[in-house]
Amino acid sequence: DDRIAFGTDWLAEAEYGGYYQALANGIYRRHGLDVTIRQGGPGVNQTQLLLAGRLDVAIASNSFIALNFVKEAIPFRVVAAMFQKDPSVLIAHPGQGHDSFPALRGRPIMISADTRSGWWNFLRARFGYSDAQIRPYTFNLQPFLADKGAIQQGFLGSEPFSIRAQAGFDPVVLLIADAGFSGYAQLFATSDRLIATKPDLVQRFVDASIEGWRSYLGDDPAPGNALIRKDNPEMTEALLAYGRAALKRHGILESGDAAGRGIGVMTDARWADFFTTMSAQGLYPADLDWKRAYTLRFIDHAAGTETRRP
Amino acid sequence: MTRAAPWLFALLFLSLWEIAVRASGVPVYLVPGPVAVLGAFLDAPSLLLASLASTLGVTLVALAVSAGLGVALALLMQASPLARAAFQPWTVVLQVTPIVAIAPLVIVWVGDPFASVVICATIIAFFPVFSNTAAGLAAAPAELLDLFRLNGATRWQTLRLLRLPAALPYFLAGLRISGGLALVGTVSAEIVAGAGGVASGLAYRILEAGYRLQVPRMFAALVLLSASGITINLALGALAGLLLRRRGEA
Amino acid sequence: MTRAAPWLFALLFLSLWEIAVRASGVPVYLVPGPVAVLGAFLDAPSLLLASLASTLGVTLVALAVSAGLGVALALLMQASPLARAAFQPWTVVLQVTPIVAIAPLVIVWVGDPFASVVICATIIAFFPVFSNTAAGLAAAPAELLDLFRLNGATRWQTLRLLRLPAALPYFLAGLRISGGLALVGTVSAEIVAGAGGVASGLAYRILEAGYRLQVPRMFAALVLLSASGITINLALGALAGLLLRRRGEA
Amino acid sequence: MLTLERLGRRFPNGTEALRDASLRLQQGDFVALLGPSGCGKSTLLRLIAGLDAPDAGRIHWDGGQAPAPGEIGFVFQDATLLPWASAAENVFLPLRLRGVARGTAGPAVQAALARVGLDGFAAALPRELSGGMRMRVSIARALVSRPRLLLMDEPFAALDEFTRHGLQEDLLALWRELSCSVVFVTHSIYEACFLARRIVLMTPRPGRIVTEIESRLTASPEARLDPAYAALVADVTHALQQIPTAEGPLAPSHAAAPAWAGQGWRQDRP
Amino acid sequence: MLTLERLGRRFPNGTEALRDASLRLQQGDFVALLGPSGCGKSTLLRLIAGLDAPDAGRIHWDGGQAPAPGEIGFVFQDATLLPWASAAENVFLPLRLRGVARGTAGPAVQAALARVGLDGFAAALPRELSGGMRMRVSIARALVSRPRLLLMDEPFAALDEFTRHGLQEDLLALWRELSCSVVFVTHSIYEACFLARRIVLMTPRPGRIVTEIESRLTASPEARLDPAYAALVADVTHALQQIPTAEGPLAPSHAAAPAWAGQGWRQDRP
Ligand SMILES: Nc1ncnc2c1ncn2[C@@H]1O[C@H](COP(=O)(O)OP(=O)(O)OP(=O)(O)O)[C@@H](O)[C@H]1O
Ligand SMILES: Nc1ncnc2c1ncn2[C@@H]1O[C@H](COP(=O)(O)OP(=O)(O)OP(=O)(O)O)[C@@H](O)[C@H]1O
Ligand SMILES: [Mg+2]
Ligand SMILES: [Mg+2]
Repeated sequence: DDRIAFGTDWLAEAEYGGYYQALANGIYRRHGLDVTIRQGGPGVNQTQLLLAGRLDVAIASNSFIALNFVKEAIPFRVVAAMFQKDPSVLIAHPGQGHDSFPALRGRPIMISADTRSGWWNFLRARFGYSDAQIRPYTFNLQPFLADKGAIQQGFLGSEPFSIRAQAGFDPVVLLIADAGFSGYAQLFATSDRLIATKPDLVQRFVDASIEGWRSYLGDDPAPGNALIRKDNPEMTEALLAYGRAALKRHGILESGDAAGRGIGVMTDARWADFFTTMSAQGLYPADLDWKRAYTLRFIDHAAGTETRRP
Repeated sequence: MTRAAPWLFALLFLSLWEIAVRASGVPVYLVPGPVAVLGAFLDAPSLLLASLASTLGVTLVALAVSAGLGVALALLMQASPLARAAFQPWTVVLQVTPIVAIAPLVIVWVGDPFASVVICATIIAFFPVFSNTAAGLAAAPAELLDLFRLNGATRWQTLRLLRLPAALPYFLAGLRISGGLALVGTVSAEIVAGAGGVASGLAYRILEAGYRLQVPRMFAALVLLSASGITINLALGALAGLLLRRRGEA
Repeated sequence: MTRAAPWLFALLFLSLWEIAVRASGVPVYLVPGPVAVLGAFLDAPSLLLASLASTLGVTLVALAVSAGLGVALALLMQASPLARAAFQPWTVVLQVTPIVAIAPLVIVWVGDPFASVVICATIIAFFPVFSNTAAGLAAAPAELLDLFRLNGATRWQTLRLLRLPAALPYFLAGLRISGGLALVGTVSAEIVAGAGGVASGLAYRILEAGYRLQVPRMFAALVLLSASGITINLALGALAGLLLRRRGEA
Repeated sequence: MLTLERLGRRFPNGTEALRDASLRLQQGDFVALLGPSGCGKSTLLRLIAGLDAPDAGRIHWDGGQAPAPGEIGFVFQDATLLPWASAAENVFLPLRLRGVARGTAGPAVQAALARVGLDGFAAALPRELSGGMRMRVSIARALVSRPRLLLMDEPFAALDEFTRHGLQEDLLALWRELSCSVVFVTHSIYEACFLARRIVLMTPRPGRIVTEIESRLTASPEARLDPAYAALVADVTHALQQIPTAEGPLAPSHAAAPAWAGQGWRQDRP
Repeated sequence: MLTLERLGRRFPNGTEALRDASLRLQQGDFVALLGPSGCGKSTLLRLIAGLDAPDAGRIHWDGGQAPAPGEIGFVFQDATLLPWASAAENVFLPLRLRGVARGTAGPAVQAALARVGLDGFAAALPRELSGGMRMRVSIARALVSRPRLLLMDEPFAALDEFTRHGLQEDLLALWRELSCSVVFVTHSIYEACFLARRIVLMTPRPGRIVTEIESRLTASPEARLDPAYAALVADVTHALQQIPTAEGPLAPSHAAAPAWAGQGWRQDRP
């Protein structure tokens, strides 16, 4: 089989259920792939490992990374976007008047460094947030829970559940994708060289991953969940169930273009929209050849039919 | 009394902590009391202990490597004033380079996650042994150096018979500082290097439990970490006492 | 020659690095050569220098606080054997507790980001000054202690006139180790604190450049960091030389 | 002033330094302690000062009360100076520890330094002084606080004879003035005889006190010219030769009467 | 063996320790150096050993060649032992530094320790020894390597008279046996006269060499009984009294002839 080292951008959780499911159910194997999943985590920069050749394919958390490839003239690009909607959220305490994005303008918000160089720019552009609002975020809910006025970043399938379970209330959850953020999430990034030399391998990996997602979301997720819990023993069944449900409820994978054209699909139009917004923010030069950030050749064709369950 | 004091203090501290937590009604996800922490440990002792073992393994290797490297480099600089002049300032670079920044590079270059974490931890733990040993080697009393010079001692003899024994207390003091740093360095490196495939250390428990708001478990991991740190420190202290006792310096 | 040695070494090292990078054709996004790094710095010098200033501010405050706290605690333990017995083992806890784990708690309790980062950096930098000073206070020569006892010196007099001066070289050696740790502690804390609302330090530049894949800029920030570390170290070394020269110990 | 009752001291490594050492010291007494190197003289002084504790026997202070701290002046066998403090600061130390202000103490410190011939070296650090000069700083430090009990461990051994004579006479003057008690360890029979009211001889290790010889000399510089001084020296020398050791009597190998000595004393040279 | 030509040494703090110190040392010579405390004796020895460099003048070695390292034995004024090494290890050190194996050196080390009366203390650490015993270890260490040039800085000052006499005689025997050259600093006129072929007197600081007195005594234990010894002592004492100082002649304050001394020598007691 062809070996593939695949890097996720966070510790194992329901957000990577499709890949673990593909591993557990032998979908990758069926496509002639010997896949190793390498978890990410806070401080783990998977992109760097990808560039250094330690990973064959890595999940780029957002579209920014793909544009950065172009900007820094790095011969890598993205080949698929698993999440049509970025599952990033802002969470706040209920009853504080922090119920909408515009209401949060000027309020202190805890975000991490990568968010600051990522979708924070969208919020600045769209809602007039400023950097002065930023407070340190430690990947930990304690500061949030200790302060009723606190607002922090989070993931749709994670913090709301933990807060409900431990603190006993439902926080306000604001999904940035719902506010018009046009970035994709969970993009597959790989090298131009791999695309040029082994397009078939890339194709099989994309297809098998999509198939894995279909299985995870549509069938019994237990095999994938078991593998997730092996990689990340802190994960509970309840949280996995919640995460999976959140993915489905919000159509993270299967909304928008993907609804008709299958999981993983990307379009020039959305890329164009994303690039225009961000270059208007001064993040990218207007003459950037943004189309070099991705290729559409591996998605939006047979994917839907081929992954139909036998 | 003196023997029991740390335990009494710990007991007092823990009691006060539990009482404070109960009296104030701080929710367990913010600050858990000792009882809750103990409970969290007993929930999954083998999980935590396995992580501890993994972390300690890296720590001890890193400490040994730091000690060896620190002494070797200190010796090199003692042996050659030119080497000292050339390198000494640059050793600081290792100390001040944040693990977070270089860990990805180390992982990229080294590949093997275990070796990567050991290297990162060593980078952190290395400096105190090195700098203390270097100071100790330079601190040999002038009148004894005169004696050696007069008797035609070679550089190497002066090193082995005078400078090294004179540096021993300095080395041991440095080692004691490095012991703790190796531990915390390992944890930091584990965090940056991520779970990376190998058996996951305590760092990972702390992070993930923290992220998942399983705060009592996070505290349990922290307590294990602290206990290991204290044990390492006391063990190195005992070693120093043993080695220096005969010399009447303990 | 000795004066020029570190510079020559640096020059040699940088040349070799540039040559290696060019010869091997390693892409700049993996390992940039010195020329690319310098270029990245010159691209946005004020940005990096402002971050440096912010980081150095925290570092110096943390170093000062560590020094003050370390000496104070060492004195306390010297003054009361019971306090020493009770606390000494627990001070290690501070050393080995990873920033990542306590940063959230510090933020909960302190709130103010600047103060939080200072506290985290202090926790890292504190131990060497403390432990060296404690060792120095305990290392006063027995015959001088006898002299003081005989003359009816109070504990406080013995401390001020004998133990403190005897501990000075130890304190300075510890301070030199802590200097680097304060810097790396600040950066680590900044990293944990991430973007932090206040003026963003070097850590943020390093992270940001990492996320943006601007590797040369990341290296430029690292170089600035190293240069600061070396400067702090040399400055503390010069201070030690100055204070000990009069005593003939330099 | 104090009575030592059959003191014993054995160190942890097994060396028995003292055994059954008994001595009575009157208020205002001046006792010289003579004995071979390593016999336990320094150990005895440390026991008296309370810096070490005996394993056997006891030390009884008249009135049941040991001198208050600061009432004992001790010249250690080594100079034992604060390495970072100037000569003047080192001499000032005992006064400082008693709370005397620097200004008040100034003249006394100056006088003590002048007495040991170090007027010009008040600001010098110990490492800038010669061996004998360091020892003199240490002597000045012990004298400056005008102690009730003065313990001196070979204080003048590192000094030339002229300086030594002057300091011996200064010491006698001070002793009379303060009417303090002195225990003075020396290897010089002449020095012991010139200074002390009682000369106490110790055996080789384990040290015991075997002989006490009273002096009837007047304590004054003129005593050096007194024939009784020479007689006392001869007596002490003789007594030293009687002390039995494992290897026979304790005496120099050439212990014959010098041909040129003929006035009632036998062993007149050190 | 060597010539000191108008050596000068001024320390960085301004103290002028030596000025115009000239001295010639023959191969096989035995020179005693006498002078007041702080006059520069130790400084002079350090210059000869090459441990310090003169600011003025020069040191000329016969044949132009300074002794090879290891050919100089130096007994420092302080014992200067390795604190972590036993007495035997400390004595072994010079041999060890020459590459002599421990087994080979064993008997020599044992003999050197026995010579200074420390047979039983081979395994003792310096801190377990008395002041005099430490000094004796240091002496044994200087002698064990049988040096060509022996520099001794008040080696016997901390020893009782009996031990001292024995070691003086041992030193003479060794000197004859090795026919080495010795420069011996002492404060004892008697010791200088008994041991040295030439007695060299120094002025107070800044030290100059003003007088040299030749000895015609045979170097042997019997010399102590020789009337010429007493005469030499008297000569040296007289010469010392002639040395002018800032405060008049260098002499003890009581410098009158003792009533009981009447055989051609005046100042017979230390
Ligand atoms: N390192 C130094 N720095 C400054 N002055 C010094 C130093 N060493 C010695 N001196 C001074 O030089 C002079 C001579 O010192 P040296 O030790 O040679 O005297 P000495 O003749 O050996 O005296 P002693 O008999 O007391 O040992 C003294 O006045 C001393 O203060
Ligand atoms: N700390 C110690 N540990 C072990 N033995 C010791 C210690 N101090 C002294 N001794 C031993 O006790 C004995 C007496 O020592 P002390 O110093 O009292 O002798 P001393 O009479 O003062 O000799 P000196 O004239 O040489 O100074 C010696 O044999 C010495 O080895
Ligand atoms: Mg003694
Ligand atoms: Mg001297």
